[in-house]
Amino acid sequence: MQKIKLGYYPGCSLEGSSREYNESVQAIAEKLGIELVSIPDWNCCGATAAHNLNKELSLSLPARNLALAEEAGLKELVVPCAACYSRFTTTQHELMHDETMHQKVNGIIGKEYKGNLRILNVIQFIEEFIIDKLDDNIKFEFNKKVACYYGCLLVRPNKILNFDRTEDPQTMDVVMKKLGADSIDWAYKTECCGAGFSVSFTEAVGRLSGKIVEDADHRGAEALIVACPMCHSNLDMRRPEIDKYNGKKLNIPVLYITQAIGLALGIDRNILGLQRHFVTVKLNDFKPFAKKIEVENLQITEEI
Amino acid sequence: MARIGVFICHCGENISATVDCPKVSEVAAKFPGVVYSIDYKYMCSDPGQSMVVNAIKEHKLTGVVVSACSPRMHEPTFRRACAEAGLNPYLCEMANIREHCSWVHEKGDKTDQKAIDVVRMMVEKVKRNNALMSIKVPVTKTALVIGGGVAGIQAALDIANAGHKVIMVERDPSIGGHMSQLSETFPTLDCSQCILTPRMVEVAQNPNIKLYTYAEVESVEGFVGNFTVKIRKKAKSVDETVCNGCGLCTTKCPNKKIPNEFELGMGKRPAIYVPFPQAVPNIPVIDKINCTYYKTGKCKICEKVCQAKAIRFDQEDEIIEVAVGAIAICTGFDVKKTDFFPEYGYGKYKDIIDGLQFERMASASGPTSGEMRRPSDGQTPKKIVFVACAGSRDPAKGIEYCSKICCMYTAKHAMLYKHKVHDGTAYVFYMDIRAAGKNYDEFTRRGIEEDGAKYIRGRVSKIYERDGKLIVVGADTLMNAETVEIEADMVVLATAGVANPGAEELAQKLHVSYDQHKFFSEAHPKLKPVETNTAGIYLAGACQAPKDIPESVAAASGVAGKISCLFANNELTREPLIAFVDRTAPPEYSSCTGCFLCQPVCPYNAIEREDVKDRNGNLIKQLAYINPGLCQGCGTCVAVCKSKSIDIDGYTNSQMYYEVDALLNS
Amino acid sequence: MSESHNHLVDNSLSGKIKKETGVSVARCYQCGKCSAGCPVSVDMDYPPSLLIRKLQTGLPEHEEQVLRSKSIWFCLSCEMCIARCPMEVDIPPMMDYLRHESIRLKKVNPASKNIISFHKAFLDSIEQTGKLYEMGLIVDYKTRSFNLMQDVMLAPSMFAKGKLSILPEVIKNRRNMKQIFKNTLKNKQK
Amino acid sequence: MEEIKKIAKELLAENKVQLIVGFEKGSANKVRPAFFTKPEEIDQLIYNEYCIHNIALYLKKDICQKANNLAIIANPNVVRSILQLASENQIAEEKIKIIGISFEGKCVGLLDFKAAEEFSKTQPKGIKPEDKALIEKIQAMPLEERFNYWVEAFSPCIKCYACRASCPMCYCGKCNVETNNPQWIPVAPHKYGNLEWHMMRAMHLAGRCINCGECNRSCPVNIPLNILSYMLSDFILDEFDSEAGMNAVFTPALSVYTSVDKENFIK
Repeated sequence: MQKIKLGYYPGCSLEGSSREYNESVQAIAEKLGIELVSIPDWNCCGATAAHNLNKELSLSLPARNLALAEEAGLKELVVPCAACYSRFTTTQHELMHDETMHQKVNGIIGKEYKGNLRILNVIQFIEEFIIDKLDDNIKFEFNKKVACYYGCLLVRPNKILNFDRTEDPQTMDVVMKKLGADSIDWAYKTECCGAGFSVSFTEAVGRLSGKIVEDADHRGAEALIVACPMCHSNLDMRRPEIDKYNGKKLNIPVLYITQAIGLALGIDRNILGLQRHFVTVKLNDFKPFAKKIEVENLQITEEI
Repeated sequence: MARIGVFICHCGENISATVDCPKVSEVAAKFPGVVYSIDYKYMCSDPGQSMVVNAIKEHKLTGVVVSACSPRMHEPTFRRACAEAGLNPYLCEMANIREHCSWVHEKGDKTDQKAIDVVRMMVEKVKRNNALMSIKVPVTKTALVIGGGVAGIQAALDIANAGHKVIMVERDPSIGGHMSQLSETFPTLDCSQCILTPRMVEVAQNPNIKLYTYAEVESVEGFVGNFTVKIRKKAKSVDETVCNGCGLCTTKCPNKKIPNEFELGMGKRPAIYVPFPQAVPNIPVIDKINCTYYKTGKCKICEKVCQAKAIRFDQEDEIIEVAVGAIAICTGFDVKKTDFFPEYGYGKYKDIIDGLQFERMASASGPTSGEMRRPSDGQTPKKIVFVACAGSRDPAKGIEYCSKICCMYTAKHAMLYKHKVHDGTAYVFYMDIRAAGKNYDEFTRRGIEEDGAKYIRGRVSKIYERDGKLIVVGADTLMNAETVEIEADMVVLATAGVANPGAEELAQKLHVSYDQHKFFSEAHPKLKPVETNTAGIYLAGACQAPKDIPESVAAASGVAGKISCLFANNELTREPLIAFVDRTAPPEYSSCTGCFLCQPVCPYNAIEREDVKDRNGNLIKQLAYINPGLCQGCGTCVAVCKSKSIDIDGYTNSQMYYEVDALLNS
Repeated sequence: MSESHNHLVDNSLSGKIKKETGVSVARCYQCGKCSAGCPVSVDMDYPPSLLIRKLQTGLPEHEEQVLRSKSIWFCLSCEMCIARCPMEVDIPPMMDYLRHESIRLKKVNPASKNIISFHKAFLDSIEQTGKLYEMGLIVDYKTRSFNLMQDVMLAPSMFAKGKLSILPEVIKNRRNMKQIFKNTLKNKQK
Repeated sequence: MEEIKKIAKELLAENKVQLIVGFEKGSANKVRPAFFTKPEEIDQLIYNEYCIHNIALYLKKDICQKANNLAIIANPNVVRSILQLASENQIAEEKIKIIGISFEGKCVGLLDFKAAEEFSKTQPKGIKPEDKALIEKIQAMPLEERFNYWVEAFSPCIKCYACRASCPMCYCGKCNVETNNPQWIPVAPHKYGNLEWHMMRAMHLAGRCINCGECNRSCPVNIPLNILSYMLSDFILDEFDSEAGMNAVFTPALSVYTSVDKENFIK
């Protein structure tokens, strides 16, 4: 198998509180013969804090990374963290549409970003490089009822990201169905979990994430599937606040989509970092994978 | 030698506030060939026109340039004045220094210079104008009405009652249109069918009206007074002359599970069907796509049970050619379906319906016999939410205009619901209540005050389904924009009124213009509200923009009046500004090479092939010939002719050249 | 609306918003769809549509209320409002601008200090190390916000699960990072 | 070669045609167009790699017009010209017999229009690799530069009208450029007047040109006119899926409109 080489930006969370996300992305990439090359000497994207306080800072921090990636000769950049992905894509959009700002930011970072990078979120990465290899590599069928949770930053703002349908996205569901899961239709697919307030305003996080966990649980989902470290830490770590808001204890686990793929590929649970979760992931009894699962490819562009 | 008179109009201050009219007049007086030049406050006024008349006589003018407004406005006025003075009216030209100059520029030397240039160009043009004679054409005193909804019905009846023949073409198996689907009508709450069906019957019985249902306009050729229309009469598979409308076939048809279009998919119908009980004509059609016989070659039960022996499986579409003098477009509108709003579930929730579906549900002849029953499980909805502006006034996902009729019908729906479900609650999410019209505001107030509809000012952000309920999330902007969540049993979206799906195609067949929303465009929004830009073709009803019944009917009567005026004359006078192919002496006969590449380009099919023969009848050459009765003078053939063999009276090659020359050499 | 009105001078806050971000609050016709969909409108003193309404009047007291509001700090930039706004009034960039103005004019709502403390602690961490040092962030945030007891239960178990490291990760080119902050954030604050 | 002669001789001998248009030996190593009316003359008929000229040109000349019927030695360029002329009502099928020859010089026998259409489709386009390179170079230019390129390219034109004279599609009895009342296009060769002439010619040929390259060959100052025509043909093929010289019944893209025409050029 020819090895595919892709640029990779893990981001801060994936090196700290969400390291299992990084572990699972790396694990499935390795299993399927993809090499992820980190941007040399990358820095934090600035997240919510930067754009809340200063516009130029919020563009310069991602721009430095983009410029470094370009310097390193990378063409595609996989950005698993939805928040980083959003900041990167927004920065690219702003710089490419505002020449004055582009020049200014180039000056600030002391580098020149030309805009030749293709930025991929984890689902785009899966769609483009993983999904075709699944049929030949799946060992277990992920025969669970799951609720795919997209959150805000993967799908909005649609004009810039241009990814999937804003209100009823389907790409994660398609991937999960391919693994053999039954992905449910539910109400909180794209509602915000309160990410920006994960530390500073935990009551709001309890309420917002609480509604999400409750609706998924209420509709019989056995796992929540996410593709964003913010979503994951809110839905997983903030369970005390969530349970307090709902007035009951809910045990539905939260898995990264890469972990779900990893499980289906038969990768060890600990390599995928499942032991790091606060809500114990009890899912096991998977059926051996028998036959290819045909999933209807949905038209996922917003038709307006 | 040319003797041109130039008349500069101030148009009150419209021109003179920006353009120095006396100066323009002074300069124009020195143009070669100009013998008289004057400026005046209102050239179009009586004294102004007299100035033109007198100058023609006094200075023996051979051409006139009136430098004023757009020719669309006053060209006829001044051409008439010229004719009165004995000058051929086509020796008069307008130089537009209002729309093309004073209205679009600031005051200044450059603007004055532009006005002078515009006048100079027209002087050079008019020097090369030819005296032309207007063309007389006969009028066919038959009108074509396209669309058998309430507007079409009204127009047809009015024209027929004026003593003229009418041909009505309706796409569906029955006339009646959307109005026949409605339950009650605002603001009087009288039954829609009760007021419409007598008029439908009148159409069928009027000897002046020839009705083609299940038919569509295939093509239109010709011009005002003389259109030739091809109508495709789709095969009904039933002989209309024999069928007595007993309806036995429809009850015996074994294939009864086809979604009923008339009920907007909420009811079912057989493969051979009459769309609704009061249909006109009361003759069934076979839906070939769903009919078992057409699919498998077996069944023919309808044929067996038909006493009148009217079933014709081998019937084919028929093309009928008719000659008409005027056309009324009354093709109506459509409503957006519920599936375009992502945040309202892309149409995946069964209990979210649109306004027209609610009409059927409320109608005594509808799929629930007028009872409120939600589509998913047939339960009576105890809590119902109406969402106004669903797609209207929504540039992001819908259309930017106001659909106008939804405020009223939503108020009506809330009332009808309360009249049928006394213990139910009706919520209406709205942005503004637009109820301007006689007794309209009173009507919506009645809904709120007497029938207790709960109006919430705000737009719904999201609707999702949970445990069999529809959770409607909105905000009340009159209450600190607080979030309002309602657990509803059913939701009715007052979806936007949009153009009929076939409107664009029809507009292109008829050569009439339409707007960006595919609604037909009137010739002038105020002064020509029922005319199109194509002479002899008129508009009525909601094909122009969303309209309610009174407005549609009023417009239809307006169209009927216009057409009756047209038919009051035996002949029409047409402008002689038409194209012609040049002719030269033998052996050339013409510079036309006979390539006929002009033929497909003519939108009016006015170009024919003419044989040039010698005395023995041998063909020498084939040339293009432009039928003066059909040519509209658009000039497309002139542009496409490589050998420049076609010219157009009033805009000849030479006139255009010297206009440009005058501008470049000023 | 059109260019012909470009010569109009608008010194109101909404005028500045339009100039700086291109967002026209005049397009809003107060349907309230943003407020209805906003996940934090209940936490706000003025839900988004009401905030825009205050900008629409252009009255000084209303503009003052906006800059001193909690709303601008509660906005999560989740972009739900713009995803559903029928008039495509792009609220999130407007909120960013209002936050910057609120800081610049020293009008930050006291109740929002936690949120700002967090943001500042976050950026400090980046300025120092180039990356987010979560442990340091929590400590820094707690000292800034005086919420010393918050999440004390969480940190040890995070640590146990390998989710928290004691020492910061540091990028190599720290001078570059300082430079970026000097040219942007620090530049503005002075 | 022998096969061509055989067919030609038969046609004349059996009185099936009055005239055959082909080539004969010219001075030195050159070839020249020739018109044969008697079977015995056919011995003079030649066809070799130098016979590249588009002799379809003569079909609109008096000598051919006066003949009741004729045959022509037709390489693919000539075949395409005939089809295009036929689509423009300039020649009738019953009047002409086509002796088809492929670009490699292989005789394919007599072709009726239907066979000619098939033949035309199987033959390669007459565009050379060096021309392709020039096209790519021009297409890569920004609009202004491209305009300047053409202004410069046309500037050496001396208005000899050899391009027009050699073009089988330029059959108008009286060319626009010779109309002097009013005279839209100046006679004297100068930079912009030249541009006007060549733009007009290009527009008149757009969608009709069969890309034989005769204009370029005949140009004494080597203006790459074939490139201009080819770029237009290529564009029309892309945008309208329409190609000249492929069908005997055909309407060039610029002479038709449909409701699905793109209007993206309206800005």
